[in-house]
Parts: sequence; structure tokens; C-alpha cells
Amino acid sequence: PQPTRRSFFLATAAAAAAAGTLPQLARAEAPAGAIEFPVPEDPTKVQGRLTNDDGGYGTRSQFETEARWRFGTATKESSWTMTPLASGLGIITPSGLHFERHHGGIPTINPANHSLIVHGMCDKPKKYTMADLKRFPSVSRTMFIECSGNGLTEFKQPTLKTVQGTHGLTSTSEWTGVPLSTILSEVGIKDGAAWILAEGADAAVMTRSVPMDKAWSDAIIAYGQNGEALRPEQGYPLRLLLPGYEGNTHIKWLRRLEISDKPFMTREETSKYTDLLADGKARQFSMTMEAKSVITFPSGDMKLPGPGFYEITGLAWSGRGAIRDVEVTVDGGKTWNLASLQGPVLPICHTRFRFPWVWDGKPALIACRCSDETGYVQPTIADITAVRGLNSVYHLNGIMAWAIGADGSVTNAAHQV
Amino acid sequence: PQPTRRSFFLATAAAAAAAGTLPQLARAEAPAGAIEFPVPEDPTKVQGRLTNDDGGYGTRSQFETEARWRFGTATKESSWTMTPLASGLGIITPSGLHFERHHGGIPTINPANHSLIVHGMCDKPKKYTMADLKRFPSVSRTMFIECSGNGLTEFKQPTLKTVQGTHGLTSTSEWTGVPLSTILSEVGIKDGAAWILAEGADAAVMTRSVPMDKAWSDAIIAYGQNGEALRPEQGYPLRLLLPGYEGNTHIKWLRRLEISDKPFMTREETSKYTDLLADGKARQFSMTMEAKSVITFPSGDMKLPGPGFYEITGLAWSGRGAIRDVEVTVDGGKTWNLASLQGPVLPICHTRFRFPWVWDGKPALIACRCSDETGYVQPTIADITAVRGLNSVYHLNGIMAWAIGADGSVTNAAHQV
Amino acid sequence: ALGNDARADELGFGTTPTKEEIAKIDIDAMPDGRGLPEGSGTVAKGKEVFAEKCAACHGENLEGIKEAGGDKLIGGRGTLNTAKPVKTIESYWPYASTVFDYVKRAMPFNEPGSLTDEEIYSVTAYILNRANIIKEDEVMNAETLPKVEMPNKDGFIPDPRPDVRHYR
Amino acid sequence: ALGNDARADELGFGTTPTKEEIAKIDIDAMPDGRGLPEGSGTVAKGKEVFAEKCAACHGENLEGIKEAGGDKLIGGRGTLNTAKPVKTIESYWPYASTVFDYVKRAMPFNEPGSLTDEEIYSVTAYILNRANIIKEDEVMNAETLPKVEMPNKDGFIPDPRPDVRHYR
Ligand code: HEC
Ligand code: HEC
Ligand SMILES: [Ca+2]
Ligand SMILES: [Ca+2]
Ligand SMILES: [Ca+2]
Ligand SMILES: [Ca+2]
Ligand SMILES: [Ca+2]
Ligand SMILES: [Ca+2]
Ligand SMILES: [Co+2]
Ligand SMILES: [Co+2]
Repeated sequence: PQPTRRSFFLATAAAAAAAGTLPQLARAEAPAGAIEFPVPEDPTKVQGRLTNDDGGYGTRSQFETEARWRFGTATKESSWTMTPLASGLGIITPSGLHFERHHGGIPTINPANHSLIVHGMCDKPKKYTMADLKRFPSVSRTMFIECSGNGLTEFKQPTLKTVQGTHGLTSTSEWTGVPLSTILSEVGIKDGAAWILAEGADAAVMTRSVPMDKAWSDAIIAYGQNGEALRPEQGYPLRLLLPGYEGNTHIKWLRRLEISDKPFMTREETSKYTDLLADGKARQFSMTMEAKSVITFPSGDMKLPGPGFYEITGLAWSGRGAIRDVEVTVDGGKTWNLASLQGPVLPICHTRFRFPWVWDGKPALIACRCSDETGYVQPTIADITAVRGLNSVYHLNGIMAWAIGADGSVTNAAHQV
Repeated sequence: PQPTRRSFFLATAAAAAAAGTLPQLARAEAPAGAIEFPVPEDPTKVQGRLTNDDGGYGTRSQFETEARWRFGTATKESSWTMTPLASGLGIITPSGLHFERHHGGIPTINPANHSLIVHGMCDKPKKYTMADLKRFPSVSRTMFIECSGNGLTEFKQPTLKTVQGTHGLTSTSEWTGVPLSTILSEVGIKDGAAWILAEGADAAVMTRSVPMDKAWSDAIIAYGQNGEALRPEQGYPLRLLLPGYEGNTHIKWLRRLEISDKPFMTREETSKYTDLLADGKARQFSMTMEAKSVITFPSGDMKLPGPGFYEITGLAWSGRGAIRDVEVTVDGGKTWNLASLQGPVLPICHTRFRFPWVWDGKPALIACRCSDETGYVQPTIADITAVRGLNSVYHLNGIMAWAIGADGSVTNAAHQV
Repeated sequence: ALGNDARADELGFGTTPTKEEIAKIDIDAMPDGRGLPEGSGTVAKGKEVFAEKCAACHGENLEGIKEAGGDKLIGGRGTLNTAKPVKTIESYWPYASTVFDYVKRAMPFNEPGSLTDEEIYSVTAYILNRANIIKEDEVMNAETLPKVEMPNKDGFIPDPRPDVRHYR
Repeated sequence: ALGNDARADELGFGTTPTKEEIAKIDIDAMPDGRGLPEGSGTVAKGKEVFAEKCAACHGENLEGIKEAGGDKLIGGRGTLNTAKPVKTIESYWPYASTVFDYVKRAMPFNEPGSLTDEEIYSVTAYILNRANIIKEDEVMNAETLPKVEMPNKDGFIPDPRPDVRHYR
């Protein structure tokens, strides 16, 4: 029951035509996030678009087409989309391209009617309006969020073609909000409190239990993303951030925090988001996203135009802190070379690496691996499945490889390094 | 001759109605950058919007209304808009809210037809397509751009009401592109070369002369902004970045670089962007944006709801490097207190500062001043006009003050600290 | 306390929610029964509820319907340590409270939050009975539900990561 | 050179533009006359061009029309060191080449880049004549234009900032 992008555009064109203002349509439709404008033959000979006729909030160019990609789940309410990492630049993910995982669609919430209730094992339960929350001291942090299901298709064999499919469930934004510790101090935590239930106001009323020490250490109740309010897909107007924890725990559309002595054992932390081992036991509360990296250029489904110089680039990140180094191999893992890291290298944040390479035109196998400030080195997928078996769905942070054919074509070579 | 935001939305609603998919319109029109969706009474009782029905590129919430504000110039082709700093969070400016200064409107350029020609005093003149440029090693940098006209209304007396009007010609993005030094190496600069003309492909064919040492040191030919392509308003598909230099020199829609021994003395560096002094002489090539800071909350036209705790926050930046400290006064300059700086503190970048304050409900005069890594301390406006007189238009980096009335109202108190 | 040292104090923003305000959204149910509401439900009543409100997506035999996204809810015992583990309420879920909790918050998918507590107790009883976990005549309520022993209750272990220990 | 030390070498991307490709966009004119094209223009012809293509926005007497955004182009001599400086081509611009350069790239505002070089030389001559900088019979071309001495040619100084020297 919403206008689709397509009806959205077609209507615009129709209305413009009706008003006698139809732009010369070069193509049938502008990509999502763009508006189609006429393209002059020589832009120096005619005045451009009028300043602020976009209403004071701009859109991307009609010639830019990258979009999130939806994994083909049965329903569109419980589904996920992946960030087009291959076209990414730097470390910030454009807010419109941040990956999504919804269990009950994207609720439309009027912030004037939204509140956060904090209750349970505390001295003074509180109800906070958005205005209340914005009165508290705030903090900003540029940080990745990664879904622990990122890469789930690649456990057993190479499956998806592009880096968007294999790694696109991670994105980085500059988030702003209130440290959760401030709120915990305000309500006065009772002795014995050990877990907090975080609950969303979506149709799934999404819930996760959060360990108290994490809540005190660096959790943020966020209302800002990349300099403006959270995007609706990211929990507008309020989201819990747990730096370095799996994405599912960063409860969106946050409406309630209940303080307790025990975890709540919600469906998302029992039926889902647990890691089944070969022996039939499952790991629970495996929260941290371990160090991981991936080459985004060249990557799957691209085609190198020919031998010569290429700058290999990609992203590395760790839920345990800052990336210490990234190594790149161009010979299938025989030799590894240090890549350069784009500064500032921030803890628990996408880190852009770059590595100069001259391709000789012969088939090549390229890969990267990172280490983080704890000294942990990104393992191979084989290393991981040797310990965990093949039945896990989450937390695959193994080395990803891409094969480059003699014709320049790039294909998924997971498990080959 | 383009669809306006208004026609854009109305058409959408009309088409949706025609298709029988009209959302319950709570209001006549969503703000620019948003799409109006129906608001359920209880978002936990109905499924939300379908995943990726936005076409894979999201929009901001319909409840967020801040927009760039256009200064009322005679034409909309040569005009400027200012970033709504008061609603900003963290340091990143949302790309849709980046300030603008156009002299010939916003050209719509197909990147497939765009190229950069580098010629003049070099061994090998070159023509680069966008694809060519993307082959070179790249670099990203989070950096502010400020128009040297920022604050021009405030030289003589407090004039505009809001911080958007007094300071909104500055924005920060993570930019990505090719170091200009790489291109200079490629073309082989001849002895005696000292200046480069940078030229845009807009209707103003905008030009500025750039000193050669700046070109070699840290200039970037940028194609990326906040993780995606440049926005059209910011020079899509190509822009010259000169970190710390006045915004006008960061030539947008860049099509040509001509290497020369002398500056070209274009209209923008003679008639405009020169600083007229009291004695009738004018400073030329006054490129660097000196250290500056402003409190964005509380700021002009706001109203504090009553006495109590407030977190004073704002931005500081310097074209000469990193911000070293920011001081805040809440007693009209009698005492100054160190604010805390949000890390990482990056050179030539907006730096968010925060300062806790308990307002006693009495009239107060608040202000901030910063210093940068060179030791330079932001001066008062009086300090500046004492040296330069009152006829300058550009480069006003003096201390900005806000007066808070007993009723909580906040007004422009420039010149009072 | 005025003055800039006030940060050490309580800031006190926000209001005190009423008991009703909390109760309205305090819908979770914990393994030990905390949070479970009054009322009760039977397998028989649950059978009706399931047929009417759940079977369309989860299948008449709780076998799941792929195209609807409705998971398989029973079966799979003994498969967890095989190459084709089947994870269901019967085979995998460690606590019965989670069934109540999740159905209350999220099901039926097309009308979340629409069931009465009695319906939820009942459909929970029905699923647990079809999973051969409770008998047909067992009544589910705030006292009985926490006592239900799930087949995989000891199936979960804490996270031992880093489990691949390559360090430099 | 293959191998990862190739970065020290030239990468060589891009192509060599033809002379025509460069000439087509190499439209700038420098103070010393470099870049000025062939052809010439007269004050008389410039008067016609101005009336037809410029006056609507800049005024019949070059006085500027605020509502059109068209700047005042002449007058203001002797005002630069007063409280009300009037900055025009006549009073402020240091080089005559800039008039040619700017008109060529950006004027007329509603049809930028539409004038012939002869028209640009002419309208430049006309403005300079109305500014009492050149005589009515002077012809403007690549040789004469750079020799025009502008009243404010010595009016510019380098940037001495930091000019307010508060240092810590
Ligand atoms: C319109 C379709 C639909 C209907 C009707 C429906 N469900 Fe579901 N059910 C789903 C979908 C889809 C999911 C998965 C949601 C997700 O993972 O985000 C689900 C998940 C579940 C789960 C979790 C399964 C697991 O392994 O984690 C349970 C339990 C469940 N449903 C019970 C019920 C009950 C009980 C009813 C009726 C009262 C019901 N469902 C009605 C579609 C439906
Ligand atoms: C449709 C309106 C319009 C017409 C016609 C027009 N101009 Fe302009 N002119 C402008 C505007 C607007 C500006 C200011 C542009 C800016 O600052 O971005 C301007 C600026 C100028 C300037 C720079 C003034 C300064 O002080 O920097 C010159 C010189 C100029 N015009 C000359 C001309 C000439 C010569 C013509 C005719 C060949 C012409 N203009 C036709 C509107 C016009
Ligand atoms: Ca793109
Ligand atoms: Ca997990
Ligand atoms: Ca807002
Ligand atoms: Ca200047
Ligand atoms: Ca509870
Ligand atoms: Ca030239
Ligand atoms: Co190993
Ligand atoms: Co002083």
C-alpha cells in the first residue's frame, strides 16, 4: 500500500507533462534516490537547475545506479538488503544504502508519539520522550554495524556472485545519541541486575537481552545517523547501539528497556542467532563480530579491461577494536603484502585499505586478511568450519578470495585461500 | 523547466490514488528528501513498509524537516544555500544538506560524456575520462569546505537570526578521489610552472587560479562524497578539493586544468573573493580559512524551555590543521572553560565540541572560541575589523555570541563578546 | 544544584511512567515464568486457534510453508548433530516461555498482537503437544508453562570465541 | 614495468588530447594577453551589442539592475577607501583581460557562451570606454587589450594573514 519507486517516478513525469514542464527524458526512469533532469548538450551554454528548487534537500545524480539488494526471502516484511560495497568509497555508507534486516517491515513512527520506557530492577523507572533524551549529554561515534548472518551463503561453498551478496550486511555511519550508561545512572540500577531486555516498536516487537557490562561500557541510545536523524530503516526515531556486537542486538525503533537479573531467552537469541556446532550443541550470546576484511575492488562479477595497474581496495573491521593491519595476496596466499590503511583508523569501524597491483594478465587469486588491536588474525573459512562444523549460519569471518580469469573476469573464490 | 519538489510529491500522490494505493496522507506533503507514508496508530500491530520497496535507496523520515536555506539573491542561478547547522549531529553533513554556491545553476552532466583535460606547461597533456581517473590510486579525507563569504552579513552588526544564516556556508563530507600530485607527476610539470587554472563545466565556466605548491601538497580531484558519487550540487562528476582553502576555489564540475607561470586573474579572484581594506587596497589570493567556531545549540531563534541542564554544543574548524581546543563562555566572556572535543579530531575538518551547562534562568551571553594546532586563537570580530576595516565581505572568522533572555529565547549577539 | 559540576548529579529528565503505562508494553515472558499473564489455555482450544490463525502459513501439520515464510514448528529431534539439522521448537528451543513470548509479540504474522492471552496459552499448548512435549490434557498457564522441560534445554553453551586462535 | 614497484613509474592512464580538443575549451584570457583570440572589436559595435544583449540586466547606463542581479559595471572611482565603496570594472578591476575572459565564459547570463569573439572584444571596448578607460576610437584586440591600464591596477596586495595574531 505504498507508492513504489516506479509509480513514484512515472507519476512525476506525468505531472510534469501535465504542467507543461516535462524534462527531456533520456531514460524511462531515474534510479531510486534520484530525480531525472534533462541533460543539456553543453552544460556551459545553458543555465543549470535553479538553486534550492529541490526544496532544500538534494538527491543523488540520475546517473548513479547502485542500490541495496534484497535477498530473496519468502516475505518482504521479514527480509534483508545488502549494501553495494563494490561501489563504496571511503568508509561512510550513504544512509540510503545502509544494509537492512527487518522482521516486521519498516514502521512509520511519529517521534512526537514515541517514547522509551526504562523499568525493571531500578530505583526510578522512567519514560523518556525524544525531547527528553535530547536533553542529555550526547556522544557521536563512527562505527560499523554488521549482521552476524553476513556471509551465510558462503559457509559450504562459493555461492553468491558479488561482494554485495557475500559481504553486504555491514555498513558504517557516524551515530549520535545518549550513552546508555547515563540512563542507567539516572534510573539507579539495583544490585543483582545483570541483563537488559531491549525491545523495538515494530511489528515483530523485536527483542534481545543485553549483558549489563556491555550496557555500562559503550552502548548508545542513538537518534542520529550521518549528521541527521536516524533513517526509518535504521530505527527512526531511536536505536540501541552495541558497538562490535552482532547487528540484530542493535534494537531499532527502541521503545523499552527492562532491567533484570537473567537473560530473557527471546526467540532471536534461542531459535535464531545461535551457532549450531557439529556435535549438536549451540553457542548462545555469541555477540562479538570478529575481525574480517574483504576486497571490494576488484570483486565478483566485475571485468578488468586488461593487464596493467589496478588499485586493489577493500574494507576491514573488527568488533574488538581497531584494525592493526591488512595484508593482501595476489598469488593465492603464497605471499602476503601489507596494504595501506586510510586514516583515521577507528575502533569498531570500517577501515579502508588500498594496495597497488599490476596485473600481468594471467589468472590470479586475490584475497586479504586483517588483524585487529588484540592481535587476532582473520582466519580462513576452513579454520572456522574445522572448529564449528558446517551447520552454523552466523559469524562467518573467514578470508574471502576472488579469482581473476585471463579475460579479466572476477569470480567468487571463497575457500580457495 | 524541472519538476519541483511540490509537483513531484503531488504527482506521486495522484498516481498512487490512480493505482488505488493512496497512503493515508497525514499532511499535504512530505518534506524535501522524504516520502509521505501512512502512520499506523500502533506500529506493533501492523506490518511496516516492505523491505526495498523504496527501490534500494532510502529516504529520510517524513517527520524531519530541516532543509538548506537559500539566501535571497536576485537570481536562483547565481545563489547560495546554507546548511542547517542547528539540527546537525556529529561532524558529517548529510549530502542532501551540504551548503551550495552556484554561479550558473546546477548542471546535469552525464559522466560518460565528461572529461578532464590537463594542459599548459607540461610535457604530456592529458585527457581523462571518469573511468581513467578511477584507475589511479585514490585517497579519502573527511574535510570541511567553507565559503569565504560565510558570515558576510555579520561584519557590521548582528543581522541574521539563526546559525544557519550566520554560519551555514560550511559543511563536512568524507571525500574520495585522486591526489592532484599524481596527475601532475603523470603530465610532467615544466620548470617555471607556478599556477594552475581550474575550470568548471557549468554555465559560469567557473575558474580559479591555484598556487602550484598547494596543488602538489594536498589537493584532490574528487569523485566521491560520503561513500558514493559526488552530489550534483557538489560538482558531479568531478570536483577539485583544496583542503583549507576558501570554498570558491574547490572548482565543481571540473573539466580543465591549465598549468601556467602566472595566475589567470579571473573575475572570481579580482572582482570577487578579494578582501577590501579601509585604505582602499584589497588583499588577493587570501585562500586559507582561518580557525573558527560557533555554538549550534543553543542558537538563534531557539527557545530554552526553562532553567536547568543543557549541553552546549557546536562546531570548530581550521583551514590550517587540527583544532587544539575550544573554550566556551556562559558569562559574556568573563570566564572561559574548556569544552570536550569529539574524537577523532581531524585536521581541516569540523570538530564537534560539547560543554555541560546549567542555566539559572537569568539572561546570559554565551560564546565559544577555538585555537588550532598552529596556536592561532580565534579572534573577536572587533579584532578583525580593527585590522581590516568594515568593507570586507569575506573571511569573517570572529567569535559569535548568542544572548539568552530570561524567557529562554536565543538571539544573535554577534559583536557582544 | 546549579553550576557546572551539576553533571555529577542526577539530571532527572523524563517522567515516571505509571504502572499502567509499563504494563501495557511489558509483554515479555521469561523462562522462570516472570511476565506470564493470568489466564490459561488448552490443547483443544489451541488446535482451533492454530487451524484458524496459523495453519495457512505454518501448515496443517506444523510442517512449515516455505512460500509463506512460516517456519516448520515441530520435528527434527535427533538431527542437530547431523549434516542436515532441522531446528524447530521441538528439536531446538530451550524454553517453552519463548513460544508464548514470541507468539504474543509477533504472531500471527499478518495480525501481530491480535491474540488474547488465552489464545496464546492455548496455541502454545497445542504446539508443545504436537511436539510430543506435553500431554493432550495439560493446561498451560503462568505456573505450568515454566515447568515444561524442552528436549534441547541443555543444548546451549556460552560463546568461547576467539575459537580460531591465530594471533600475532 | 610489471611487478608491484610499478607505482614509481608513470601509470599512463588517459589519452593525449588533440590540439582541437584543447583549443575548444581553452577559452581563458590572461592579463598579458595570452589566450586572447584573433579578431577585434570597436566601441561602436560594442554599444550595439550591449544595448541588445546586456542592457536589460546591467542597465542602459551600465548602472546595474538589482532585481536582475546584473552588477553595476562602471563608476565608483575614489570610493574604495570610503565607508561606501563602489566596486566596478572601472573602480576595482585590475586587468582588462578579465572583462574579456569573464564575458566570454559567463555572459550574457541568459545565453552564456553565445557571443562571437568580435562581439566580446567590442562589448569589452564599450564598457572600458564608458568607464573612461579607453577612448571612443580605440580598437580592442589581442594586442591592445593587454596594454589597457586599469585605474585600480595597483590596488591589490598579497594576503598577510594571520593578521590578528593571538597565539597560545
Ligand atoms: C501470514 C503468515 C503467518 C501466519 C498466519 C502465522 N505465522 Fe508464524 N511465522 C510466519 C513467518 C513469516 C515467520 C518468520 C518470521 C521471521 O523470521 O522474521 C513465522 C515464525 C513463527 C515462529 C518462530 C519459528 C522459529 O523457528 O523461529 C513461531 C513459533 C510461529 N511463527 C508461530 C505462529 C503461530 C502460533 C501462529 C498463529 C497464532 C502463526 N505463527 C501465524 C508467518 C506466519
Ligand atoms: C539575464 C541577465 C543578464 C544579462 C543579459 C547579462 N548579464 Fe552580466 N551579469 C548578470 C548577473 C546575474 C551577473 C552576476 C553573476 C554572478 O555573480 O554569479 C552578471 C555579471 C556580469 C559581470 C561581472 C560584474 C562584476 O562586478 O563582477 C560582467 C562584467 C557582466 N555581467 C557583463 C555582461 C555583458 C557584457 C553582458 C552582455 C554581453 C551581460 N553581462 C549580460 C546578468 C546578466
Ligand atoms: Ca555509483
Ligand atoms: Ca550469534
Ligand atoms: Ca531533524
Ligand atoms: Ca578571499
Ligand atoms: Ca517483563
Ligand atoms: Ca589558456
Ligand atoms: Co590456520
Ligand atoms: Co584582541
